[in-house]
Amino acid sequence: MQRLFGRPEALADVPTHYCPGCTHGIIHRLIAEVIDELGVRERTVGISPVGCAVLAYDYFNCDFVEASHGRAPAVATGIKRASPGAVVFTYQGDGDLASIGAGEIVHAASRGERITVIFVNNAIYGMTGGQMAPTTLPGQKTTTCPRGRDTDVAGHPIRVCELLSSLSGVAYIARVSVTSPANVVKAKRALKRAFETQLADSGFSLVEFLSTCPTNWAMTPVEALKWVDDKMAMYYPLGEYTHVPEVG
Amino acid sequence: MQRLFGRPEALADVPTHYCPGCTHGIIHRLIAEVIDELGVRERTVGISPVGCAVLAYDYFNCDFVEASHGRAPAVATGIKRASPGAVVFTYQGDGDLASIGAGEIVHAASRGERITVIFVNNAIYGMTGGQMAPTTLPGQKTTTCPRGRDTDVAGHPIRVCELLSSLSGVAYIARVSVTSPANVVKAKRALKRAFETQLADSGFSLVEFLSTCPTNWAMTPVEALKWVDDKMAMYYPLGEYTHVPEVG
Amino acid sequence: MHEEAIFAGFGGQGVLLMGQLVTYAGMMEGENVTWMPSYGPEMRGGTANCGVVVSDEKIASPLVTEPTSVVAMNRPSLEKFQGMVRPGGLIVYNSSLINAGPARTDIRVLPVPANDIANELGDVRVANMVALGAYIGVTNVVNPETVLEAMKRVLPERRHGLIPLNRQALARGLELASGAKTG
Amino acid sequence: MHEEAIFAGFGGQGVLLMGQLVTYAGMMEGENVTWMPSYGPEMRGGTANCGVVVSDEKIASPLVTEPTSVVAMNRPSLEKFQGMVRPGGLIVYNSSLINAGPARTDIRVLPVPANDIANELGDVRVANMVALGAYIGVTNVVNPETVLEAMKRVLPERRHGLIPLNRQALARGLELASGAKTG
Amino acid sequence: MAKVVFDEDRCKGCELCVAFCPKKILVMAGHFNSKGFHPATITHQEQCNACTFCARMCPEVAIEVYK
Amino acid sequence: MAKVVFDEDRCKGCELCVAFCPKKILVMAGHFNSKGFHPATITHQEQCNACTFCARMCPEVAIEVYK
Amino acid sequence: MGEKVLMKGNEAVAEAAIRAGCRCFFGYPITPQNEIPEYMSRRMPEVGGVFLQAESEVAGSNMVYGAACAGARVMTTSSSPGISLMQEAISYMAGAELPCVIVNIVRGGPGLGGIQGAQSDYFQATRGGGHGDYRLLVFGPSTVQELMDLTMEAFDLADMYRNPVMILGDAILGQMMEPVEFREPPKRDLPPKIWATTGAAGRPKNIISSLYLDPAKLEKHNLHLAEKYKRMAAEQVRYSTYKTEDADIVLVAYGTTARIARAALDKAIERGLSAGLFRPISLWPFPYEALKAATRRAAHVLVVEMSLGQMVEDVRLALGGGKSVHFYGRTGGMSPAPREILDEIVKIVDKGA
Amino acid sequence: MGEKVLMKGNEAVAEAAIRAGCRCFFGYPITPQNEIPEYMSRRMPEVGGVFLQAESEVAGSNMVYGAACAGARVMTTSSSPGISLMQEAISYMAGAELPCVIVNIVRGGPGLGGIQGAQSDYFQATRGGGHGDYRLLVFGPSTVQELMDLTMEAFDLADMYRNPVMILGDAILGQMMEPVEFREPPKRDLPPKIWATTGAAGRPKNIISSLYLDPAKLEKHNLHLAEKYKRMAAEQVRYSTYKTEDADIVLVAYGTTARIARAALDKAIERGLSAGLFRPISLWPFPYEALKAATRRAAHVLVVEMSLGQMVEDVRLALGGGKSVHFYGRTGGMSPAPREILDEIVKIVDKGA
Ligand SMILES: Cc1ncc(C[n+]2csc(CCOP(=O)(O)OP(=O)(O)O)c2C)c(N)n1
Ligand SMILES: Cc1ncc(C[n+]2csc(CCOP(=O)(O)OP(=O)(O)O)c2C)c(N)n1
Ligand code: SF4
Ligand code: SF4
Ligand code: SF4
Ligand code: SF4
Ligand code: SF4
Ligand code: SF4
Ligand SMILES: [Mg+2]
Ligand SMILES: [Mg+2]
Repeated sequence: MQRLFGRPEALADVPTHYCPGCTHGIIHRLIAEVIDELGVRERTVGISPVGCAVLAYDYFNCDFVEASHGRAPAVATGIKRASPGAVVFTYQGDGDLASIGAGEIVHAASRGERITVIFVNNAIYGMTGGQMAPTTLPGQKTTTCPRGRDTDVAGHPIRVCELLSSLSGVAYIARVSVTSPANVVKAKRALKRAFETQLADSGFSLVEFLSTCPTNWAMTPVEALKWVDDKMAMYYPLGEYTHVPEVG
Repeated sequence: MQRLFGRPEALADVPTHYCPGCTHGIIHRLIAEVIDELGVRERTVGISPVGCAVLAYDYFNCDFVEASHGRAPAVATGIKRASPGAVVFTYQGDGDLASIGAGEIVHAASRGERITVIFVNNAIYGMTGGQMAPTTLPGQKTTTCPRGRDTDVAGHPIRVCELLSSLSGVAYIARVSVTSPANVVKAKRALKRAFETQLADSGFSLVEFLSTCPTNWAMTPVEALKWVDDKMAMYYPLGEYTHVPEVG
Repeated sequence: MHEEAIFAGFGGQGVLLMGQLVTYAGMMEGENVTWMPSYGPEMRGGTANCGVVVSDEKIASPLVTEPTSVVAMNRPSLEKFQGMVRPGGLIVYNSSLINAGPARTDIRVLPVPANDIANELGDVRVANMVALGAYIGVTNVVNPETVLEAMKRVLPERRHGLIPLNRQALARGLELASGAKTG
Repeated sequence: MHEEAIFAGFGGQGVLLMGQLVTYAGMMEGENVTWMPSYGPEMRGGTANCGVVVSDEKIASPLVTEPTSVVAMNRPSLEKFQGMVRPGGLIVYNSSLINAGPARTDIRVLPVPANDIANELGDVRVANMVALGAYIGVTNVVNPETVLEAMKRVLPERRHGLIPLNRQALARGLELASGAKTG
Repeated sequence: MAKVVFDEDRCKGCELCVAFCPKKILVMAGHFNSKGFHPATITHQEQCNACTFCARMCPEVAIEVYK
Repeated sequence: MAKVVFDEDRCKGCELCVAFCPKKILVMAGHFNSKGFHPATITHQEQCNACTFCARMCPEVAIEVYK
Repeated sequence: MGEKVLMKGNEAVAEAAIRAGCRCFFGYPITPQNEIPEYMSRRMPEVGGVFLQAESEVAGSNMVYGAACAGARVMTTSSSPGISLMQEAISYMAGAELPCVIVNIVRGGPGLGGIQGAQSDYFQATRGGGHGDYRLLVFGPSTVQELMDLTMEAFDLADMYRNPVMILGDAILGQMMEPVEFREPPKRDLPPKIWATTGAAGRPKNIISSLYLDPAKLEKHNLHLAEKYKRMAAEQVRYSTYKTEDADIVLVAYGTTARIARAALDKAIERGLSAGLFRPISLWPFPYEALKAATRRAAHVLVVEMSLGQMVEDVRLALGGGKSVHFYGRTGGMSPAPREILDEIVKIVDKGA
Repeated sequence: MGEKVLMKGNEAVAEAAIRAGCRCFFGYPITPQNEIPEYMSRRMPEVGGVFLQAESEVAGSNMVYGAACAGARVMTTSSSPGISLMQEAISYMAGAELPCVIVNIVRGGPGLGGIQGAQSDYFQATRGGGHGDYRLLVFGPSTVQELMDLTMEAFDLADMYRNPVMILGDAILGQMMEPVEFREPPKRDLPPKIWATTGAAGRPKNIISSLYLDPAKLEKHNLHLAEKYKRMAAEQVRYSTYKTEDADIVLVAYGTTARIARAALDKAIERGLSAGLFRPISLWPFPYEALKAATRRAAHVLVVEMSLGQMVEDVRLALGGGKSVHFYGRTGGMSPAPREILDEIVKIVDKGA
C-alpha cells in the first residue's frame, strides 16, 4: 500500500501552537511541499514575522530567521544580497506586511528583490488578540474597532496585490485562498510559480493567501472558511496580478 | 498703473536659501497664491520636510511645523485629526516621501486623510548633496550611483501617483511640472483642485511636481527645465490620476 | 487571612469571571485584592487562567506561583497546576470533564461534577458558578452573598437576567462543599 | 611653524583643492596637517570654503576660527572671513572679482588679479593656482615644488595634463608675492 | 482499497476534514485526546476513495492517506 | 504701457526670466548684486507686453509686472 | 473618597488619560498593553475624542507630535520594542518642546524577547534612548492606583514644562486588576498654549521646529532646555520611604519590584532584622539627595530590579562610593519572589555582621 | 610602516571596512557622513561587494541584521537621528547575537538639531538606546588614523563576541582630512560562523531569533549575554593617558574633544600648571579602574565633552564621590576652544589652591 498523502520533508514533525482550524497550518504545509518538489530545502532560508507565525522557524526543516515586526523584506534583502544563491522567502501577516511593514514591502518589490513573499491576510491582528488590520473589511468588528471598521475614520482596506502590481520590480503576484481542496491545489500552483520566479532570478514574487482566524473572528473553522469565500474574496479578488509594463 | 503680478500675501517677503534656478521657489509661490485665492491663510498649517525645503516654515506666512524625515503625513494626520477645521498641507521631497516616508504616505492616502500633499520630485536627494532617490531615472548618475542607476541593483524608479492611485482613500492626485509659463498655469490649477478637495472634505489629495536640482544635476537652470521635459516627463507622465473605484 | 487561588479552564468556561468575582467580593469586604490573568500566546488553544490574591495585608506580587487553591475546569488545567498547590492546599476540579483526579495526598481535593449539575440547572454555562460555589464553600474566602453583589457590578446590565440562575448554581456548589466538610 | 588658513570662494573656483594641495604638501614635508571643509547647506548658493592647519606640533582642532591667513576668491567670501583674521595675519583676495579690498589695517593684504592672469594663461580655471602661488609666496608655509608634487597625487591621472599650466599659474602667483615683498 | 490514518494526538478537533469528506465518513470521536480535543476519526474505512480531501484540508497535517 | 520691476538683490542670476521672455528684452547685467550674482534686467521696457512670463518663471519672486 | 472599582492597570491608564482631558490617542497594538488602545477605541468616540490606530509606532509617535503641535492633550502607549521605534520622534518632541504622555508597559528584552513584565528599559527611559542632550520626566508607579494618579498628573506636567512625560510601567502592573478610585490631581494653572499651530488668525504665525542650522543657536536652545531640566529636577523629585529611619539595610526598588521588595522586607523585620525600603517614584529626576539621606545610617544598600542592573547606577551615583551597594535582579520576564529577596538580605547582613 | 595618504575621516571609515573584509554595506544618506555611503557605492562593486542604499535607517539596519545572519561582514553608518531609528534593530541584533559594525558620526541634537559635530549621543551609545538588558562595544576615536584602525578592528571584535560594535565619531572627525596609513589589526583566529543561516545543507537547520516566550528561557539567555558582556568588559577596556602621573588636575575627554583638551593642557603646562589628560577609547566598557588609578593623586578632575554632560556620569561612577569632578561642555555643534578649557583649568586650580 503506498502513501498518497503525508507530511512533506521540509515540514518539521512537531505540533504547532496555532488555534484549531487556523489555516496558517495549511499554508505552512503547501510551502513545505513546494520546497520539496523544487528540491531546494538545503539552500532555503525562511524569515518568520512578528505575528502568529512568529514560531514558524520551529515548523520548517530549513534555516530560518526571526525578523522584527514588518521588516522581514529588509531582512530578506540582507540575506539574499549577501548570499545570492540562497532561496529566500518571508512569511508575513497582514499587520506585519501591510501596516508597519508597508515601506519595506513597497521598496523590496520596487527593487525587484529576488525573494518570495508569502503574505497571509486574515483581516486581523491574530497574535495580539484581534485588533484591526489595514486589511480588516469595512464594518468588520475587531477589538480596536468595536463598532465595526468605519472607513471614514480608518480608511478602506488596503489591497496589497493591486498596490504592488504597479511597481516595475514585481515579477509575479497572485492572490489565493485555501477554502476548499480545489483552492488548495490552485494555491499551491501559485506558490510554486512564485518560487520558480525567484529561481529564474526574474524579480520579486508574492503570493497573498486569504486566511482564517477562527479565534478572533469568533467563528468555527468551517464558518471561517465560508466567511473567506463570501466576504473576503469579494473585496480581495483571487487571481494572478502582473506588473505594469515599463514606460519609456 | 496696476500690478499684474507680484508676491502673494501668504509668501513671506524674505530671500530663500535655494540655489539659483531651483524650482522649489516657483512651487512655493504657487502654493501661496492658491492659499490667498482660497482665503484660508489664517487656518492653514503647513508641514515642512527634511530636505531642501526644510526651512519652508520661514517662507510662508502661515503656521508651520517641521516634521522628521518622511513623517510629514503622520504629523499632518495628528494635526488634522486634532483640529479638523485646519487646512493642512505637507511639502515633501522625493526622498522624504517616496523613500523613508513610503509607509506613512501609503497609509495617509489609504486612510483618506483630509490633507494636501505637495510632492516635489527632483529625482535626487538635494539637501544631502545629490544621492540617489527612489525616483532617480535609470542610468542617471548620482553620488551613490556614480555609474548611473542600475535597475538590476536598485530597481526601477517609483511612480508615486500611479502607486497611490490604487488606494480607495485617494480623492485627487495629479502630476505637473513648472517648465514653462503654460505648465506653471496648469500646475496651479491642479494645486487649487487639491486644496479644494481638502476643503470639500472628500479625501486625500496630492500633487506631484516634477522639479529641478540644477546644483546636483550639474546643469544650468535652463538646461534643467529641458531635462525635466525631455527625460523626467517621459518616465513620469503629467496628468491627473484618480483612484480605483470601490469594489464590493 | 491570605488566599492565593488559580482558576483555570477552557476559554469558554468563564474562569476569568470566577476570579474576578472573588476579587471584587474581596474588595467589597475590605480586603486587599489583586487579579492577574494569563495573556498572550499562553492563551492559544483556548486555555485561560487567572491568579487571585485576597489578603488582609498589602499584596506584594499578583503573580500566584504557590497557590493555596486551584480550581481546574478541564484536564489540561489540572495537569498544569496541580503540582504548584501548597501542601495543605485545595484543589477543586470539574469531575464532569476530568475522570482522574490529582495524585497528590498532601492536599484537600474536591471533585465537582460542574457540567452535569449545570446541565441539570438547564445551562452548561453556569458550570463555573457551581465550581466557584464549591471553592467558596470550602475556603470561606468571601461571603457568597457578596459574590452575588459583585455579580451585579461585574456583569453588564443586559446579562443581569442570568443572576438568579447563577445564584442557584453557586448554591449547589456550596452544598457540595458543606457535604464534603461534614462527610 | 603654525599656519591656519581659510580658502574660500564660489563652488567652481577650486578652493577646496587649494586647501588640499597645501595640506598634502605639508604632510609630504613632515608637518602635522589637517583639512576641514565647509559642508551641508552652508554650501548653498555655490559658496565653498575649507580650513587648513599646518603645524610642527600636534593639531588640536581642525576648525579654523582665528585664521592666520585667508584666501578669498570672491566678494561674499572676503566679507565673510576678513573679520576673523588674526592681527598681523594675511588676506589674499581675487581682485579680478573683488573691487574693494578689506578695510583692516592691522593685517597684510595682497590683491591678486587671479582671473585676469588666468585668462592671460588661457584658462580661467587656474585662477585658484595663481592665488595659491601668491599665498605660498608670502607665507612660505610649504615649498612650491612640493605643491606640484602633491598635485600629481591629488589630481586624478586624467587631469595630469593640466599640471604644466598649473605650474605656470602657481609661478605667476609666486612672482606677485615676491613683488609685493620687495615693493 | 484505501486507508486514512489519523495522528490522533495532533488533531485539534477543527472538523475541517469532516466538512470536506465527500463520502461523509468522518466524525468527531466522543473521547478527548491528550490535548483535550475530540479527535476526528473515520467511520467507514471501506467507503474511502482516497481523494485526500480530508488530508489537504487538515491544518495539523494529522492525516495520512494510503492506497 | 507695461512695466517690469526687478528686486535686484533678490535675483540669483538663474536666467529663467531671460529664457522665457517672448520679447527677448531681458538680459543679465554686467555688474554683481549684493549677493554676488549678475542680476537680470530689462533692455527695452517699451517693448514689454506685460505677459508676466518672466515673473511666473522667477523662483525668487524677484519680478513685479505692472500695466 | 470616591467609590472603588476594580481595574486593570492598562484600563486605568486609558481612563485616567480621558479624565485628564486627553482627547487624542494614537497607538499601535503590542502585548502586554493592548487593553489601552482597545479601551480608547471604545471610549474616545463617547467623549468626542480621536482614537486612531497608527500603521506603526514610528507613525504613531509622529502623529502624537502633530496633535501636540495643534495643542491637544495627546498620548501614545506601547511596550519595549515599540518604544525603541519612537526614539527619533521622542527626541524631536523634546527638541521642539511638545507636551505629550508616553506610556511604556515594559516587557522582557532585548529584541523580540518575551511578553512578561520587566524593568530593563530603565536606561532607555532615563538616559534618553534617542539622540541629543534631552530629558523626559519619567515616573515608575507601583500600584494600579498610583499608575492612574500619575497618568492623570502627567498631562499637567507635560503642559507645564512643554516636555514629553513617560510613565514606565511593566506587564504585571498593566495586566493586574486592583481596586482604584479616581482622584483629581492637584489643580495647577497652566500657561495657555499660545505657541500651538492652530492657524495664524489675528496673530503672527507660529513655527514649531527643532532645527537650528547655526550651532551657536542650537547651543543656546540646548542651554534653554538644560535650564528647564534643572527646574524639573528641582520640582519633580518623588519617592517614598518605608522604615528607612535607622534601618541597617535599605532596599531600593521601584514599580512592581518595590511591592515585592516590601513583602520581603516585612518578612525580614519579622525575623528581627532592621530593614527599610526606599522607593523612587520619579526615575528622572532621580531622588539622589533623598536616597543619600535615607541611607545615611544604613550599613548596606540592596537594589532590586527586574533587570540585570540599571537603576543601580543611579543609586551608586547618589551614594558616591561611600556605601557598598548590593544588587539583586531577575530579568527577561522573571520577577523576584519575596523569599529570594529575603535570602539576599540575610546573606548580606550576615556577611556584614 | 606604509605610505601616508590624506583622507577624510568618513572615507577612512569606508576604506577601513573594505580592508577589514566588509562586503556588505547598507545605509541611508545623512549629513555629516555621506562620504561613507558615497565611497562605498564606488568601491564595493570594485571588490565584488554589496552596496545598497536602503529606503530608510529602519530598513537599512534590518538589512544589516539579514546580512549578518548570512554570515557576512556588514556595516551601516549614519548620524544621530538615523541612529535613533535603528534602536529596535540594534536591540534585536544584540539579542540574536549578530556581529556587525555601526558607525555614528554624531551631530548636534535633539530632534533635527544641526549638522555640526557633537558628542551628545554618548548615553544612547553606551546605555543602550534600545530596549532590554544589552550592551554594545563602543569606541570613541580621536584622530582619523585611530578611526581607521578601530573600524578595521571592530569587525574582528564583532565576530569574536557575536555582538554589534559601535564606532562613535563626530562630524569634525568625519569631515576632516588627516594623514593616515593602513595598518593590519592584530591577527585573531576567529570562530567559524557555524550559526549562520546559509542553507541547511548537510547539517541540522540553524535558527536565528531573539524570541523566548518562556521567561525562564529568556532570563537564561540574558544571563548568557551578561556573561559575554562581562568578558567584553574584562578584555576590551582601552584608554590612553598623557602626563597624568602626579598631575594636579586631570582632564577626561574622548574623541575630538580629547585632542582639543590636549592642546589646552599643553598651554596649561607652559603656564607651569601640573595637568594631565585621561582619554577613554572604549566608551563601553568604560575604563573605570584605569581612570581611578590615573587620578589617584590628582586634586581635581575636569571632564570636557561636546555635550551637556553625559560621560561625566561614568567618571563619577569611576571615582565614586571621592573627588570633586568638574565639567565643562559645549553642545549643539559648538566645540570648546583650547583657550576656554584653559580658562576652566585655571579657574579650578585657583579655587582649589
Ligand atoms: C515593533 C512591534 N510592534 C508591535 C508588536 C506587537 N505585535 C505582535 S504581532 C502583531 C500583529 C500580528 O498581526 P498579523 O501581522 O496580521 O499576523 P497574524 O497574527 O494575524 O497572523 C503585533 C502588532 C511587536 N511585536 N513589535
Ligand atoms: C532620519 C533621517 N535620515 C536622513 C536624514 C538626512 N536627510 C536630510 S534631507 C534628506 C533627503 C532629501 O531629499 P529629498 O527628500 O528628495 O528633498 P530635496 O532636498 O531633494 O528637495 C536626507 C536623507 C535626516 N535628516 N534624518
Ligand atoms: S489567533 Fe487567529 S491567526 Fe493566530 S493562530 Fe489563532 S486562529 Fe490562527
Ligand atoms: S540642492 Fe537642488 S533642490 Fe536643493 S536648493 Fe539646490 S537646486 Fe534646489
Ligand atoms: S480520503 Fe477522501 S474519502 Fe477518504 S476520508 Fe479523506 S476525504 Fe473522505
Ligand atoms: S482537520 Fe485535522 S485537526 Fe481538524 S479535525 Fe480533522 S484531523 Fe483534526
Ligand atoms: S512681462 Fe513678458 S514681455 Fe515683459 S519682460 Fe516679462 S516676459 Fe518679457
Ligand atoms: S528669474 Fe528671477 S532670479 Fe532668475 S534671473 Fe530672472 S530675476 Fe533673477
Ligand atoms: Mg493577520
Ligand atoms: Mg529630492
